Amino acid sequence: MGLELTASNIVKRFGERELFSIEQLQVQEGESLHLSGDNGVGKTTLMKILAGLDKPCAGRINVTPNMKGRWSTSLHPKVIYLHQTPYVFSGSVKDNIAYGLKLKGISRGQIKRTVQSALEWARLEEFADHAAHSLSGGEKQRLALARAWVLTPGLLFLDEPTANLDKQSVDSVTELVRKMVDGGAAVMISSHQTNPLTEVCQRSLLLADGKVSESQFPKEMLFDA
Amino acid sequence: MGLELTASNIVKRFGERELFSIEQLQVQEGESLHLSGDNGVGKTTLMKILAGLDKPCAGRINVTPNMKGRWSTSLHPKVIYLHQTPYVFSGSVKDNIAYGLKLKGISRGQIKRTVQSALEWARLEEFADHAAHSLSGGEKQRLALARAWVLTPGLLFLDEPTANLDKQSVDSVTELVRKMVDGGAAVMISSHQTNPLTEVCQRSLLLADGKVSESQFPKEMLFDA
Amino acid sequence: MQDNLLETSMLSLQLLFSLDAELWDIIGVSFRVSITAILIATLPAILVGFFLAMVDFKGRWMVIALFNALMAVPTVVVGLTLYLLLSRSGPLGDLHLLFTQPAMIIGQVALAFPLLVCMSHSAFQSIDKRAWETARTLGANCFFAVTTIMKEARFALLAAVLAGFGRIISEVGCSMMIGGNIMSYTRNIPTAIALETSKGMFAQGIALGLVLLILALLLNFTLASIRGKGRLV
Amino acid sequence: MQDNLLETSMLSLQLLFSLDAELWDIIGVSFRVSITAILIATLPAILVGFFLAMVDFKGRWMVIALFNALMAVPTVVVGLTLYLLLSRSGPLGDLHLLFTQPAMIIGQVALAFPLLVCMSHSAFQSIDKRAWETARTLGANCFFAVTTIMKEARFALLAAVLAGFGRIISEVGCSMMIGGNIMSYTRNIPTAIALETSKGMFAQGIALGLVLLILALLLNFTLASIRGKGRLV
Amino acid sequence: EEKIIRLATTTSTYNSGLLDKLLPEFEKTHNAKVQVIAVGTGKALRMGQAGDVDVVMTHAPKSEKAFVDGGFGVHPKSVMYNDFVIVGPAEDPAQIQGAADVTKALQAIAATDSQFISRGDDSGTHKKELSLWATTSAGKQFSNYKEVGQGMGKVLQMADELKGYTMTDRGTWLAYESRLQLKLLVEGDKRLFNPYQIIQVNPELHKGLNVEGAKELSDWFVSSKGQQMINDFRINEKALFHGSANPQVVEK
Ligand SMILES: Nc1ncnc2c1ncn2[C@@H]1O[C@H](COP(=O)(O)OP(=O)(O)OP(=O)(O)O)[C@@H](O)[C@H]1O
Ligand SMILES: Nc1ncnc2c1ncn2[C@@H]1O[C@H](COP(=O)(O)OP(=O)(O)OP(=O)(O)O)[C@@H](O)[C@H]1O
Ligand SMILES: [Mg+2]
Ligand SMILES: [Mg+2]
Repeated sequence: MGLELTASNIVKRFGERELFSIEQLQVQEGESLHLSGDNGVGKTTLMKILAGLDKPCAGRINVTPNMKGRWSTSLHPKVIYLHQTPYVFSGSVKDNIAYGLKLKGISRGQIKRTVQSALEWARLEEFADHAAHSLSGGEKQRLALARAWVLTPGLLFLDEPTANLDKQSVDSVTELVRKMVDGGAAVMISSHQTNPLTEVCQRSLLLADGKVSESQFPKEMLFDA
Repeated sequence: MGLELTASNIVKRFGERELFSIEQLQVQEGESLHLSGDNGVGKTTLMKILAGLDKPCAGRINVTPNMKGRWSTSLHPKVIYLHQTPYVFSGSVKDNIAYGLKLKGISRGQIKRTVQSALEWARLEEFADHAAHSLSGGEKQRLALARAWVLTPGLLFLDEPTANLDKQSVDSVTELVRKMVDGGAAVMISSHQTNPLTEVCQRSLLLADGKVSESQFPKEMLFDA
Repeated sequence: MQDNLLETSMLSLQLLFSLDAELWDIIGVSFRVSITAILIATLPAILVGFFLAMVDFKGRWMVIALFNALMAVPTVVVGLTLYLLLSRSGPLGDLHLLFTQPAMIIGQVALAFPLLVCMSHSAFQSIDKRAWETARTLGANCFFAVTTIMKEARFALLAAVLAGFGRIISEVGCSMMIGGNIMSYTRNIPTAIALETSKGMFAQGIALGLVLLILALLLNFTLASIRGKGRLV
Repeated sequence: MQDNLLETSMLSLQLLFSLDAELWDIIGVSFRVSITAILIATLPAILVGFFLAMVDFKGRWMVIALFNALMAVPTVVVGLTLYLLLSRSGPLGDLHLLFTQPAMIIGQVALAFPLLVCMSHSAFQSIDKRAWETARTLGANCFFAVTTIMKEARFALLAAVLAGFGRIISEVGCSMMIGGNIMSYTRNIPTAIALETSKGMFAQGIALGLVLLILALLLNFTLASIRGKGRLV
Repeated sequence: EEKIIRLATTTSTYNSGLLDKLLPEFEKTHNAKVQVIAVGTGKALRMGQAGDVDVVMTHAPKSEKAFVDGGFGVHPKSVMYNDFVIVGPAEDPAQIQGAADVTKALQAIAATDSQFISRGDDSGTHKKELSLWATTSAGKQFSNYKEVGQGMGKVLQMADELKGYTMTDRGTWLAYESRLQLKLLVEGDKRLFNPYQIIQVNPELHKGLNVEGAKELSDWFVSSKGQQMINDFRINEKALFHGSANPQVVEK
């Protein structure tokens, strides 16, 4: 696999207010990063920009290898961003997990098997045919993770993925991230909490005053309950 | 102030599945409770039922004194529930905070002062006239808290209020809850994390297997990073 | 006289810029009647739409389907039914409403109602359930909560009202039937167009259509600039 | 002749239950033309609506206001304009389309279009921005993402299509003008009603209206049972 | 205060512009306001029957007779007449130009299976046309006979468009002539006579009718002033209507 993302001179403004201005940010294959920072510093905005869902006011983001298909989809097919509060499509839990797979033109049998194992991982088997809208907050979060996981992303942005998860779920997400990173994928996680997941992260980025700084965990910024 | 809530024989089912069945649950003035439990056990559903936003399949909820106005609003005016992911009304941040106050027929000047102090508390002064929709996840959470706080609730249900908050915000929410409880209000908080807020809670409830049990913190169910 | 399209358009424009008193009369009737009708119909229809979106009662889907089907009833049939009611020999004949502007207003209210109900039902359906819950828990009684939800759905509701207005300002069957197309009194733009057309005066018909289009554009531009140039939020 | 409302209703029902071949002819023309027209108009109009909801370009609000205003153009004006285009002496006269069903279809497509654009624009506006982002990040190209959003907005879109269908199945001005109301060929329910009405045969007119209402009800009941009895989600 | 008189009349009469010329004069001298409701003949009589108008003016002798015999209308007065003509394409495939006998002309149209556009709406004109077809041996059973169910002007336009024949009243024909390629082919047969009557709605059946106004209006139409104005009315320098109050028009 092996994706490499380079962002240079990224600036984001909302009206007058400059949210951040980042000179250089690199994410390499097999890396896991923890992005921290106070509410409203722009973690979500930054991750969306890196994932190609939002446009910076200035600067360039480069993902190599560039895997643009014949249909210029403009988004990199191996880069996935997960919302802070995930959006679930109408339809069943199963449909949601199969969404990305169906777009890839994978065989029905293969999709079925993949969806089944994703349901198991997310412990949502019993809800497989329920309307995804009726899931609880944490269940939706797990669904969104499973929905991204089945697509074997090379670069995964997780926006506060564990905020609403119970202990067991956090552990399985941690396990998942560890495996993905071992497999050569890169994962960036934003979180206000320190927990098993953030602890597996190799690099720790702090977004503050519009700048990103690489740092040891500034523990005092986080809970150490 | 002094509200007292008694729930007896509350049962909630979704189709075939019985979510929980609770014989007795009392919340008295000046109490703070931490409701914990795995994803999908029904914390959100239970709190909505207690707050009158959802109907149980069986059982009764009683809040004394019953302050129903002439217009039978059916919801108790002193009981407020805060969503796990808060909904912000279209309009500015200020409008959102003033929402409940305007309904009470308070004078304009008074509303303005109250909104101002709420903005300060939530550290949202600079966003006062911004569209509430454009706030970050944590800022929306703080806005929702401020919006409830200005109404001086007697019984407040907070559904994972700190999931998306940074350390400083958690501290100010903790401070807020402490003050409210001292003033005779009751607060019930659901949370998967242990943090300063959950630690101020006097009682700890665990929802598991469809039953609520009063317990010492079952620390192993929570993160203690 | 003109035969081809270009000449007709030219004549239309000519007519358009020589707005005479008679034309203003017709325009006045059109807008007075239709604006009154839409003002009367909107609130009740929106409330019905809200009720249908929020309250789950047995047979709800049938009511919704009925309103949907009512949109397919030709305006002239509504006109006919009202005619038989309002006619001297009809049950409401004593009101002497036939061939008056109030009768036209009644007809247009009836025409706008189903469309407004259906469109506002669909507008409310797409509003987050949490909006209602938040309003209620913050102390809004049902009445205030409804107004809050209406505010949240305002763009979709505005679109509904504009569609309803478009339906009644342009309809001819009902106005003709119960208005009678009486000059200076119940002749509005669509019935005037029908008259011109029946005379074979196509250019005049199209010119009147253009007048209506231009006035509707003005109205919409005004509304659009109020609602913030089409942007959401 | 019957005078009062009750007798008229009775007669309508009588007529209704003695459906004869001629009536079926008229019903056939109505539904064939209008269903074809709505099928042709829907997809392009929805795409335009989507474009207007999602892409922020200069002058967007003016385009939206224009479509809103076009809803207020009387059907007969659309008919007149097409008439002048399709007439023997008009620019498209060589196609010999005037007074044919294809011409009626063209007219009804033109009539449904603005309403469909406006209503689908408003449907898409109320869809959460995250839906689009989620679809895109999960690998959907723009085309698939649009279909996903259409699925998310399907109830509002269905309501839009039903409103559009209601508009064209019930309109008389355009069909009369470019269809010509020729028996067994271009006579549909609304033009037949107009004819009966002009003859003073009000009962027959209302009966035809009831036929249309009943058929529209059947159609809507079918759709409602497909979409799950009016429930959201 | 001026009183309102409601007059239901046929679209063709209204569209000719005759009433716009006559009524202001009446309104001035009688301090009344005449509201004209222009509809099809059947609808006009139906409105009279329901008591929604005070007076009707139509040109369908048979229906008018039924209307009066049924007790819905009183004091029918012949006001004026004009005539019907048969028009068709300049090529004239049935070779009927100049025919003096309508029956023969129609027969030729049927025999050559030429396009014939019929009002098909039960109007006075339509009824007249049907009665004329009834005088032919073959009748109207030919494939290019089209019933379109529309007003006279629209039918003329369709005939023009489809290069067909049709029968029209002279008033509408004169109003449309200049923008059509059709030619006037047959006129003058006695059976093409087109009489107009004004009939007051029976005041005994309905309350609240403006009986006096209705009487004044119908009296005025047959007065020498009214008749004079009818005879003087011109379109393109051609007379459209001829006063017929004196002598009384005999119904056939
Ligand atoms: N469309 C917008 N218009 C104006 N301001 C915006 C917009 N979107 C975001 N912002 C502002 O940008 C800032 C950063 O938002 P962002 O969601 O990136 O923060 P965050 O770091 O993810 O915060 P949190 O920890 O609370 O999720 C916030 O203050 C927010 O108000
Ligand atoms: N409308 C509904 N229809 C069917 N099932 C529902 C509905 N609403 C909730 N549920 C189910 O009820 C269960 C409890 O949901 P609830 O949101 O109360 O959980 P929770 O304890 O708050 O979980 P979390 O910690 O993830 O927020 C979930 O499994 C959910 O799927
Ligand atoms: Mg964020
Ligand atoms: Mg929950």
